[in-house]
Amino acid sequence: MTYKVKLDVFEGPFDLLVYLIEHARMSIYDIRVSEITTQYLSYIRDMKRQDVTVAQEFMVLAAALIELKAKMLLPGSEEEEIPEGEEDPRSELVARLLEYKRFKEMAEFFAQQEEISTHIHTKPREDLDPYTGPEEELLRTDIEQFARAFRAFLFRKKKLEEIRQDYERVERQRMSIEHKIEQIRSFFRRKPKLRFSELIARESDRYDVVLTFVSVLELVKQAAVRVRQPKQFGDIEIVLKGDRSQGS
Amino acid sequence: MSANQKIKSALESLLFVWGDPLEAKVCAELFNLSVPETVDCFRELMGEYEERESGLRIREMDQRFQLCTNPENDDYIQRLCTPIKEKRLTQAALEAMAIIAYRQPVTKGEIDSIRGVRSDRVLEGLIRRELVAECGRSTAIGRPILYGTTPGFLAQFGFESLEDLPQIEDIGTLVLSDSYEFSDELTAHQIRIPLEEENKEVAQ
Amino acid sequence: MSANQKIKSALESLLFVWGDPLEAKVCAELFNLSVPETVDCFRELMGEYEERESGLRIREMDQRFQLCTNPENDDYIQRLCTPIKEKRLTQAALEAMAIIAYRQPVTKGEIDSIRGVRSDRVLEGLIRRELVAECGRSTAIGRPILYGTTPGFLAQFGFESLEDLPQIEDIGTLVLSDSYEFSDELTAHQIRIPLEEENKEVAQ
Repeated sequence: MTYKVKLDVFEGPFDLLVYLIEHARMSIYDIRVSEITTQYLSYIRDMKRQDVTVAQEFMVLAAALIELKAKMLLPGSEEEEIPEGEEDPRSELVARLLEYKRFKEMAEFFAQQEEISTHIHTKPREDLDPYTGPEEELLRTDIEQFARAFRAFLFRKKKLEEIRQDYERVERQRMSIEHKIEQIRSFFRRKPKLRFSELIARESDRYDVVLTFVSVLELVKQAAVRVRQPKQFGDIEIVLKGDRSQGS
Repeated sequence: MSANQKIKSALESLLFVWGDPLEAKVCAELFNLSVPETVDCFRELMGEYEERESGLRIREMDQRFQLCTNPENDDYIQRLCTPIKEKRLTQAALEAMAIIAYRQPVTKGEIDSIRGVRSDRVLEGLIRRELVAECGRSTAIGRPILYGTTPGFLAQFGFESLEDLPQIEDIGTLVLSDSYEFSDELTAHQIRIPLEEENKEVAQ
Repeated sequence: MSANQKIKSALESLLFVWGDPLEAKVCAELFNLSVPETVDCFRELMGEYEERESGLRIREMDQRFQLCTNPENDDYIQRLCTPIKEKRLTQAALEAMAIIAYRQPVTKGEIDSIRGVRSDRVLEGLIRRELVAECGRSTAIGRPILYGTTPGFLAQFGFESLEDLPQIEDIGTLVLSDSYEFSDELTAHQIRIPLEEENKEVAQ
């Protein structure tokens, strides 16, 4: 099987063709037209079999490939256009594929650039009203103006809703066990013995409490601390063990 | 870069994104520091801003810190804003008023996100003029304050009741349906998760 | 404080208040400076931020400047709050974006022909997100619309100006010489519909 890929991953016929050529370890400058045409056509047959609507563009390139294959089989048959031995009938296709490939690579570069910019945050504009004077005066105006302001707001809301499709939320990161362990170790720097209750902030939610507990268990597993619970349901005492753990 | 510098750099970023006063306690947790250590970092940073006569300042209130501009530059800000004054911003109060009237009860966060600009002052003004008043707390995280119109609002615009508000097409689908959720997602660059700060306000 | 320092301090305040990219030209007017002088001030400031490894950064795009966070502190920001970011572009959109960036001003037909697929939807999306805008009409038959990049494009991809785009080796020769003619030819029998459509647009 030469191409076991999801059918919709290709952005177009060139994308597919470049993939097939690279996958067959062919040089783009020396395409084995017959072989690649066979693969291309069988890919399209697969699309049809899976009821994927084959876009017109894919068919157009299929036709172009078949034509090219025919030309390759009949060298010098169209002497006027392709003087024998001088121009390779494949050169046009090669040029187009190269051009496409170049932009595809640029697209990857753009994706990297975009990724970098997701780590940069900006801020909304400050409230400029203190600098622009008391527009509250306007509130003395009539209902028409009021309705107009509201229409402007509706318009903006529609626009925002359009934009919303293009936004995603970067999730707030919850604290990890690693981070919590680090925090517990930093508490130990101040004193060698801690109570569990000291490790959880007063307003901790259930997540924090569980996370802290699991982190303590992890420290026990690492033999970094010793724990003791003098009373049933009482507070847990955690004691730092020796110097071994200090270093890390 | 030393650990201390790294923390100060991170604090600057946090202040910038957060916008509102940021509790030292919240930051202390993020950096595994004690609260006094964190406060020290903030104060160092504060001193550095003043020393280099930066256009930005950090102000402290009750172990909360906030990034703001150096008041000495107010004139320039004023001049920068003058051209927009005529163009757009005179609409601000009306816009906020309309949003509150049609979407009440509504949070400040929603108003901000719909207008795309912070609306603190505008809202203050509307409250001062008794056109708008607090009318409860949202059940959403952080329990933000909800605002609504007052009887004064009706009087001012000559409405007998809220049903008198002019109907605007699509208002049902646009305004009443997904309203809260929508604005929650929409603050373009930054959404804050209210931590304890706002809860404390509730407790007060 | 020297005049230069005073201006830089004021610029910091302006950047902070404004939030969005701020045009050097607008600031130049405020300070009675030439645009190049103002740009220099911004760049000095920019250098100072980097030098002291501040948590804030100034980014430049096409003689506009914007205050933003140092990307190194992103982790802390995400632990503090949940910023909202624009969704990444799809591969198709990125391809079209690259073509427009390098070959602007460019018609839809040209984009289609390089990609080998129609790009209407993709182009619409890029326009809606204000990464691409119409920038005139080609003199070719049917006077098709020409598209180019916007300042928003520079911001989203972190370029200072279009000159900042990396060279694609040989792109000039490859694109402008024989392949151009050729691609036109292929367009002809490959994509007939766009021709009709372009005529229609003209007729409107």
